Amino acid sequence: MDSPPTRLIRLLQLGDLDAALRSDSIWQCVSCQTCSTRCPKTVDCASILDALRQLAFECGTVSPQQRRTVVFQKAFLDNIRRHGRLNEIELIALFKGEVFLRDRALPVLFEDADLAPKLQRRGKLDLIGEQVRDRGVVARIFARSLNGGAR
Amino acid sequence: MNIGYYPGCALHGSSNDYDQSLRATLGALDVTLSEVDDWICCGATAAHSLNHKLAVALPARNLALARLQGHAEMLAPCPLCSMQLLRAEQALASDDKLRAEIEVIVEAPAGAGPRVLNLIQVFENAGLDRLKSAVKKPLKHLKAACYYGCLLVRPPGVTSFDDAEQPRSMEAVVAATGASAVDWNYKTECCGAGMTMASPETVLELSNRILANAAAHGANCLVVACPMCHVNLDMKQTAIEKRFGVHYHLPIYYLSDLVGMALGLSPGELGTERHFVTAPAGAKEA
Amino acid sequence: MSRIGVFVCWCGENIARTVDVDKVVQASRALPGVRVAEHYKYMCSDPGQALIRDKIVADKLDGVVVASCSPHMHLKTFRRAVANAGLNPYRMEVANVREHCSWVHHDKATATEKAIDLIRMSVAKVHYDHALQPIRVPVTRRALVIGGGVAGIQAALDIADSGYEVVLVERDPSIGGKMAGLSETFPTLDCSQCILTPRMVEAGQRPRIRLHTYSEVESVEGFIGNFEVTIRKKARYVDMVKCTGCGECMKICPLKRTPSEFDFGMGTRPAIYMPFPQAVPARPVVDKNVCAKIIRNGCGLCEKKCAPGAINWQDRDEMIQEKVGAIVVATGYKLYSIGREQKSAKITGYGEYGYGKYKDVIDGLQFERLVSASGPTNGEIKRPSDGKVPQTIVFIACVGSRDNAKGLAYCSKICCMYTAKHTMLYKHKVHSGEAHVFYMDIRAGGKGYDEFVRRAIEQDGAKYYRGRVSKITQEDGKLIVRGADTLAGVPVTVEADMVVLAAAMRPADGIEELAQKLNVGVDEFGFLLESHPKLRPVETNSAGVFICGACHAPKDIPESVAQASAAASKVAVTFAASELTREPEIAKINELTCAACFACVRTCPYHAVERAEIRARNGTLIKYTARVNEGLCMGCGTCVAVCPSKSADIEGFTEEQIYSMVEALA
Amino acid sequence: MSGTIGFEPKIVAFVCNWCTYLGADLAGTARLEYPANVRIIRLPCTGRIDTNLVVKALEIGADAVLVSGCHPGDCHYSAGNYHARRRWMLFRDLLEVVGFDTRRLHFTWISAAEGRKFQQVIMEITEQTRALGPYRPYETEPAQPGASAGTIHPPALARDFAGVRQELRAAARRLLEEGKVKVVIGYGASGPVFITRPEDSEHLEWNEGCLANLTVYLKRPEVRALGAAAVVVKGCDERALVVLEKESQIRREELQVIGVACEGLGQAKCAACDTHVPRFADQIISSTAAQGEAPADGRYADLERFLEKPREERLAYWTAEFDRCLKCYACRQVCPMCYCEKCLADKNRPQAIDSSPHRKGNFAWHLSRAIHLAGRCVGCDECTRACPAGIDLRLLNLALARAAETQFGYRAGMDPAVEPVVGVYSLQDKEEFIQ
Repeated sequence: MDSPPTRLIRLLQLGDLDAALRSDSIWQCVSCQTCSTRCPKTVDCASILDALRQLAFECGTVSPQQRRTVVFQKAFLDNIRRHGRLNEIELIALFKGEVFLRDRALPVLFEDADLAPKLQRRGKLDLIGEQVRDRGVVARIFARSLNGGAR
Repeated sequence: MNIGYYPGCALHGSSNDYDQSLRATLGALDVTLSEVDDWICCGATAAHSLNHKLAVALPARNLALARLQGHAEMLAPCPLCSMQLLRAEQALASDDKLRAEIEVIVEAPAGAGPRVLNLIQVFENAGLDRLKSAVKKPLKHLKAACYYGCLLVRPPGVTSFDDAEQPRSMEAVVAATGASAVDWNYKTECCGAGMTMASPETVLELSNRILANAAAHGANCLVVACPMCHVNLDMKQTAIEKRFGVHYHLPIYYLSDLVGMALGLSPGELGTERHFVTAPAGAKEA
Repeated sequence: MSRIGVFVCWCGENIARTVDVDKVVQASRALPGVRVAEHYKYMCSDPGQALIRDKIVADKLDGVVVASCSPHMHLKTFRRAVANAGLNPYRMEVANVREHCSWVHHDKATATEKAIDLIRMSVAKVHYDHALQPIRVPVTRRALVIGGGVAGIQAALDIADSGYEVVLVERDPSIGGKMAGLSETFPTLDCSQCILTPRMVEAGQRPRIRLHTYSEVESVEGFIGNFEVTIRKKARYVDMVKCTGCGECMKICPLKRTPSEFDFGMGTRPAIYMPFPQAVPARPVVDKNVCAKIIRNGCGLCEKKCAPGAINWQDRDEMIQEKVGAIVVATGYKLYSIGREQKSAKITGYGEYGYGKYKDVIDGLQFERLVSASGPTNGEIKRPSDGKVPQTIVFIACVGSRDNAKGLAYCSKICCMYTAKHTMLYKHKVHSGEAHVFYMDIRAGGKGYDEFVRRAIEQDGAKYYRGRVSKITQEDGKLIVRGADTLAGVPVTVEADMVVLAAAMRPADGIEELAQKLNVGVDEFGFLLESHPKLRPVETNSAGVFICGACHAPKDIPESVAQASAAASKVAVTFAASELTREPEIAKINELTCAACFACVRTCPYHAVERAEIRARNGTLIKYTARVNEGLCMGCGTCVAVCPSKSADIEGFTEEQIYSMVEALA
Repeated sequence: MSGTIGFEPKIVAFVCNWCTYLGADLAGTARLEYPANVRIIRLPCTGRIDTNLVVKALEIGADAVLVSGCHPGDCHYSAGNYHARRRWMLFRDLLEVVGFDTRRLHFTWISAAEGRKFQQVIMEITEQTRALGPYRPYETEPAQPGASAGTIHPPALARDFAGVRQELRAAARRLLEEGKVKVVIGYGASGPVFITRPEDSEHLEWNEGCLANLTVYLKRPEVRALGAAAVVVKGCDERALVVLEKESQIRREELQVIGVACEGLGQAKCAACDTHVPRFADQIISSTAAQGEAPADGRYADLERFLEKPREERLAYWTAEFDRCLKCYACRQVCPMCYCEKCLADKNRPQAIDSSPHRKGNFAWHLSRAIHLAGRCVGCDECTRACPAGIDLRLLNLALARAAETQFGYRAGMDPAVEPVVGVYSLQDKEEFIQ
């Protein structure tokens, strides 16, 4: 982590939002909520990091090293937008494709490739994937939420 | 007892073994689940990372569906889903402006309820004494490390369930099955959660610590109540062993697996045979 | 009244510039009941006062109005002048024609007109001025000190030295308080007991100090100068007179495994015990919750063993009445009980530190006992779990303090210092040992304090990390302390043998109840409220009750002692005269018209209005009525406003006076 | 009203001795100029300032009144200002109903350090009052006779009262025979009866005429002289007992209470009654009356309807009403809460309330009476019924009842456990009206 939570909060106190938005840490955070739980000053760091991620995403100040995470999460949301529920195969495919095209990282294509057959054998690989009936409302929810701005 | 059920994407996807297990087990305790009709994804980490409004809207939609379908209580076996649902519920209750806006966005009225429950709470409500008396095969041979992960207990302000630092509720359920719970230190550490795809290294690193500590404290299996935790600890276990040159072979059970086994359900019925790491010889039995 | 004199002051130019004093005097002469009206350059000067005096005598004036500066300036001056002329000082009023008139208005005509109005109002008021005598309250020159810690002892000794009797009440079997259990004190590292015990002995032997140990204040009645205190002397089962304090009973007692309160559970004691060898009084007590004889009439060995036959199984709690004139509260503090304090839902937590789960995670006071020469390990630092000497100790500051998440926003003030002290004492005893300290900020204001902390870091090599500890876990006998070094911006992990938590200071148990008995306020954390943070730091809002030590706020020893002496001197001031005189401008009840609805009783901020009965000579009840306790009334008049029949009234601001002032403006 | 040329308002200020008076002193020492229209009256504390004083100030022609004291938490007497704040909350609501112009009434917190604020406040008030013009509420043109407040009276229910009557008589007889009581206070054919002999129990009545609130007699010395008493109450009357006990006027345990479950007797109050069945009576005599649940909004419907009139109309209405007042004090006589041995109205040193029946004195009396009933009036409406001039005093009582309920969630005589509104305070009490 280039900036631990304390440093991020400090940057914000000093008004250096830009530095906070460019940091790797906000994308390395696994949202385990421990910081919010322990802070003696009841600062909800986890939620603040959420906000920072949203801003970084909107302002396009995502640290290059961390783009992979954003790509995944974007792919995840697009996936939901289309089906209303997660279609794992499609997500993996699209995500890997994106990452490959973006940073020409061949190996990514084969990460966990061995898992697929194993999953299938265990009946854990749904090739078709589910869809909700009322996909219209899902699309509208997305449209309205995104237009409404992220904050 | 019949309660609403919000499986979430994982339990309809690669974690369908969890879905199978808890349906079977709760069924055996005559808790029937009626799945919320046409539920949608809660948005998960992606939503709360990239768009706050979405992170409230998606769960809000599901809460509304459940309420309109007449559910007073709703099981959300995935802690991430349940946190998102609880957060949304609290946000809507505390912010009138937001509520009004969200009601428009999700095309459904916001309101009180349903009460969102995690799997442990459902077992508690079903009654641990009842469970104890219903046990057919006490799991004496199991020394379980109860693994809560992050979101079952954190942030306490949202989950308001058990002690965020020294939780005991899962141990209570495990005890009821006749298995023993080991005292260990990584109960509430993070396994890497949604980083499985985005940042595999993180997952291997964090999950390894958990497995290592469980083993070090003499556990012969881990118990989880979260699909992501299961994926990272079970599916990825071989990768972890390879990556760090260690050997664990620790079966990872869903809490419902453990209870189910104690109630005499077969691996077939529970779907435990579909796990990557299956029970070690020592723990096998007729 | 019909012989009123009006005296208009120019205040040099200050009034005369904008107020036409001649015109004012002319107008005043025309006011009903005014006999004379004069003006003078400086009415407050000697000749000015002389003028007033002469006129009072010459014209037999029975009321005086001085038109001058604010009553807050010279009311007393002029009252004295009036009194010197033999007129009752409360038969004079001040019309504020300077601050409220000449200084704030520039147009002479309007200012003059207003000045006349102000005088008209004052004249109207003075008509109804009563001749009042200052209220005299007898004073019992005897003080009660609640709490026998270092603050209470200091206060008791100082009061005794000023020549007054003291009743010292201590809840525990011995005086000495927390300080008696401390090892060595910062920043000088002198032995706590060595400096305290002589004072304890003194307090025990002073003829003027009456000691009630193992006793608690049951109730407090009355008011400044005249408190009636009931004290519960808890059953000790030991005859204080017969007992010689030989200690044979403690040796023979078979139940030696009771955790010792004095050692904070680090050591044990028998069922019949003295908290510590230097206890004052040096008399044991029987713990009735443990003693086999009391619980099931068994054992009784101590009784057989006791040569003087001092054991008394028939002993019962007894109530003692004491009359005192002033009260000093010095009930001190307790430590925030980590993760166990459930009283306020907010104040719980710290599960991450594993206090109570891991034997070797202890709090600051427990560590004091471990390093104290008189402690359970005779000053050898051995960890509770296995008695091993810890090679690495982690000290964590601000456990509770400054932690809004735990509901305690305040700084406990002493932790930074005693933590530094702990690292030193440890390093001095275990040279090879490592001391790690996690802190948020270092607060070391005080004579020689920061130097002391630097010494701990630079000379004794304590490792300080600015950051919190996130979690403590145990791996094969080691406590794994994971925290952050926010200056380096890196996580830190220390494998420790022992962890010491500097828990927050909290007011002692029962403070709220005591505060209620004394009618003293408490702040949001339960500490007692002073009357004014700057100017009346040891006084409280209930007259005659003073506070000192940690019951007021977290404090170290020097501060507590200083404050104790301050409180003692306030007591001495109260006792200086044989009776207190108070301004007579207080409430009075017309008992004939009082309908006894007691709205006033409910309203009075000082509980100064009481329910009373009027009985005929033969004792038959005639009626109930409200009655003002002159000792308690502060004269706010809130009772008047709520009294439907206006049977309540207040001297100096009576209904007649205020209405006549309003009507004067018609 | 529009400003009058060359008009210089008269402003009376009641201020506390420790904060605002010193604030004014500071304004002086700092030479902060302000208009010379204000006349300051110094009192120890805002807690001392009685609402009657403000009325008196208006009587002598004040165009505006200022009450000012210490900021919350700074009171020299620790709580006086909190008591004052609560009193003004109630008083302002009353003035609104009577149609007095609350814009003439100012309430501020000014500390000893706020000389500047004192100056500002006086300047603002003077300016504002200049703009409003002279205030002469007592010169209002009375409303046309017959102008009604719009109170709606539900029809009296024709019902057979015989059943209750029999039970009532039996109960009284029993109590007297068993010697539990020496006298039973009940309704007779014409007005109240005081039954002392069992056989006289037959004189007890129960019919649509049983309107009086008999608890008023409990305080009368001649009744007390008769010894232990039993009293017949309806649900509404009974609330008076709760208040009287709270105010130490009666000992409930020394009293036998015969409660009659009442379905309403066609009075205005009956429309919004939610205490048909007495709750604390020793015995309940009931025909069929069920515990009615009146809508809470119904409780103040008449008042709210009245408040829809513009302020001037309200004042005109009351002017006409009070002009009819004869100062016969019947309203006081029949009120269970008016038990003072010497009423403020009978005091002449000082004369807070002018005793002669003219407009100012009448306003003073009715305002004072109403405010004294704040949080105490149980709404038995006896005052209204007794008034020979037919003044609808009920509206004034409702005004304060509503203030007590809406501002402090308090209803007089409903719950013996709760502290009354006057004489207690809450740090949460509203103060938007305080500057």
